[in-house]
Amino acid sequence: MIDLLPPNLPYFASIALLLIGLYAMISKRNLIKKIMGLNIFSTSVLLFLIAMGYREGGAPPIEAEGVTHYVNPLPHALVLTGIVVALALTSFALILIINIYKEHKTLDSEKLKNL
Amino acid sequence: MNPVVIRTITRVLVPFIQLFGLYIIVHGPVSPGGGFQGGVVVGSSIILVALAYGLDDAEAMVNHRIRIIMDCVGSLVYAGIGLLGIAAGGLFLQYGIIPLPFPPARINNLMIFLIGSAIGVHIMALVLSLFLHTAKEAEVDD
Amino acid sequence: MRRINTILVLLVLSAIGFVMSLAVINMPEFGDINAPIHMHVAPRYMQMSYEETGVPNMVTAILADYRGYDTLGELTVIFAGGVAVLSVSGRKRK
Amino acid sequence: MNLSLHYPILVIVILFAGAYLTLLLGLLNKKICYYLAVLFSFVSALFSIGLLLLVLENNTISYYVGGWEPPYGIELTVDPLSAFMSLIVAIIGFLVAVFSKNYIEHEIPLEKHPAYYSLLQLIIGGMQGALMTGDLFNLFVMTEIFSISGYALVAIAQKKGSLLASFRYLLLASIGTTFILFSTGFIYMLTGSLNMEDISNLLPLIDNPWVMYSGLVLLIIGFAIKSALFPLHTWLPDAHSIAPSPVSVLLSALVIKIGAYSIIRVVYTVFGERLSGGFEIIGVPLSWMASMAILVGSLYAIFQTDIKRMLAYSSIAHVGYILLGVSLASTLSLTGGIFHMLNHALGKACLFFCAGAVIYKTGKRNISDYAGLSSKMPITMAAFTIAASSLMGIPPASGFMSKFYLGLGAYQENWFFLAVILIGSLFGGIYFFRVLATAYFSSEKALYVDTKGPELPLSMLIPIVILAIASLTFGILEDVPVTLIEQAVELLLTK
Repeated sequence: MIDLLPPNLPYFASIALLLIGLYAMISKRNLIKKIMGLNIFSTSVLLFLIAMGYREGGAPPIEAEGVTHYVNPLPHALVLTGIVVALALTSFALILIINIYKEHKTLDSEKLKNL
Repeated sequence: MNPVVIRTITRVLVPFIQLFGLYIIVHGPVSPGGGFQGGVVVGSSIILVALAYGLDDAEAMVNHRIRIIMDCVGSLVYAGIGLLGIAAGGLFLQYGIIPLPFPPARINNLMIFLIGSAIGVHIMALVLSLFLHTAKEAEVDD
Repeated sequence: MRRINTILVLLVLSAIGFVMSLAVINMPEFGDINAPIHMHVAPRYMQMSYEETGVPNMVTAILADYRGYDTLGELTVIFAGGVAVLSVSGRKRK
Repeated sequence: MNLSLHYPILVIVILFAGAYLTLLLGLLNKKICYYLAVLFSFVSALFSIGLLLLVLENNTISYYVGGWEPPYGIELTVDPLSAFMSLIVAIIGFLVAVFSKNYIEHEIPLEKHPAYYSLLQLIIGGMQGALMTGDLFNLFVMTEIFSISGYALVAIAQKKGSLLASFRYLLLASIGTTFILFSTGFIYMLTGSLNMEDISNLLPLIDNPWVMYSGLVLLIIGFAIKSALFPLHTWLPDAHSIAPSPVSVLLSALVIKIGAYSIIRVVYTVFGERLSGGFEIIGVPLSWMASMAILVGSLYAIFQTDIKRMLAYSSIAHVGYILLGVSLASTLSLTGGIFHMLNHALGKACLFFCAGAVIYKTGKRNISDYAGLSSKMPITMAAFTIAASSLMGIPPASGFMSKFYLGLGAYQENWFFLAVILIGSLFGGIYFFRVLATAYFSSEKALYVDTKGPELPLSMLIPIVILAIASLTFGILEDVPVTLIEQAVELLLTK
């Protein structure tokens, strides 16, 4: 069954996530949904990077007796950085949204545009 | 709803969560984990307190001043260890050259451990700051 | 107007999706042991990191030693995020 | 211990450490933060000057952070271009820190001063880091540092609309950074390396055009969002005009330049060898977008009533000039483009400082309120005139020289681009002349200006005067920067 799927499925999944996130960011009117879109969007990169580092049958990248075949550790380090960046962005965006709501009493981007 | 159940469970759980977080920080060099992950776990234990007991109790446990001090000291320790490399005559963030009575790989190991702890301290304060400020911002709404 | 906007958005998205799918199809296969990504820099981390850094966890070795400067930057990013939250919160109460 | 070896890293780390210290000591005393920010940005600027002197001798300096040789560790590469840009960033960053004192006391409540000055150092440090790095992933991290600080600085004054402007900036710019990370992944997947030098050596051996070109295009889109190139500029006018004036200076004079610089880095240094001969794939679309940016930005600027908004639209046009020079890829046009980065940075910084000074003094920001201002604030308006003439391209000021180089380069390529530059300059003349005419020749008197005391506090006057003098000096002694830029361009084009 699994052989029927295209070989680069994880990459395709990350592209699908990217498009979903981008769609939510552009066309959703609620600012919170836009931020959810941003989160999906940045997660897609993380999925892509982590999938890139996988090697068929590789062990976790922690030195162990008698193991020489590990997965690539570098993307893991990059993904950690990516997660932290997304955390910083999201928290700042959320507090902005709270303050925007207090100021304008709405989160609808169409209504906010007319201010 | 009666919060007694939640509060009792929280009181029991918090030390264990913190212990687990510290374990993750300390075991960063040998097992999955490290400063970032452990710091987030420790920070989230206080977030649990904030959820169960209210923001003021969490604020009383780790107040704004302490959080900022932890933040800045964590970052400064990292940058300082980097600058130690320069002071010892090497390059920035070069650990092996720092004059300690160990073999270089051992010094590296020690410094990586120190850096992990610094990151842990920094992140636990920061995650808490992010949560508490955002939550307080949403609460003052009248 | 809204309809036109939606169509435009879908067009742009499908263009991005199309180009990226073409790129993905041409990528080395998922899990390929001999992909260039595993051949050039990574073997050093896999083989030498324990000797060179004294740390068995390669991800930690990369994060804190080989690419320690990135981690300093990462720390600074989240520090900036924290200061950013500080700078916007606690606005004048009425 | 030879400190000169460590200049590249010290320029950056001093500012980061300064940012941490500022927040920490801000707990004790909020007044001290200003002096800390000035001190650290000054020390960093000193190191930056030293770095430029070193680069003039040695051409290119590499610094292996942590002692790991390049493909394994992170390398800082300082070539003449990055040293030149780093000096611009350091000097203008320092002047912004100096300028902030009175203006920020005026606009931001005291309890936020530590955060403001901390963010100020972070944004300058992030830009310095992005300029010096020789590693693709590190470029992403540094870009993220200065972007997040930028979003926060736009929102910090919490005036009407600033939160929304910051949010829009955040939303669009984070699409840009995610694209940058994605394409870093693409390139890493192809080559297995993150070091720019190493990638540029490996890329010609790789035969996988789809992945490579989509990576390149995503990278350019990402940095084009950062530098507000024409169709992606929508965040800029709000963010740059609503931010406090010192922040507008940082964003308008420096941050968008870093985007343009990164495009140069990516196209010429990373992909230079692979693209040699086939540069048109990227250059042609980029040059048309840049031309549109010049025309649209200048046209919009004419119809603005708010001075800072007008300056913001003018920035869109000037990014167009810079990227037009970059995309034409000849020695002349590239020299013009890079020289224009200097001139636009000096000129736009001076203009935003002047606009900020007028806001500080009178609270007015409409162009019509400038009537009769020349007699009340003579030094400010004189500096405004010099900076504006530099951006218009009127001879004694430095902007003329860079537009001259750009025009020559454009004429070699296609008469159309020359026409675009001339029309853009004409529009530039119109919108700046409108302000100058109101300020100098209007019969109304600016009665609302308080004429008691000096025109401006010294901390505001000195940066304005320095920038105006610099604009004039580089117009007369254009040899000094041009020799350096030609050295940089030669290094970029020989790839």
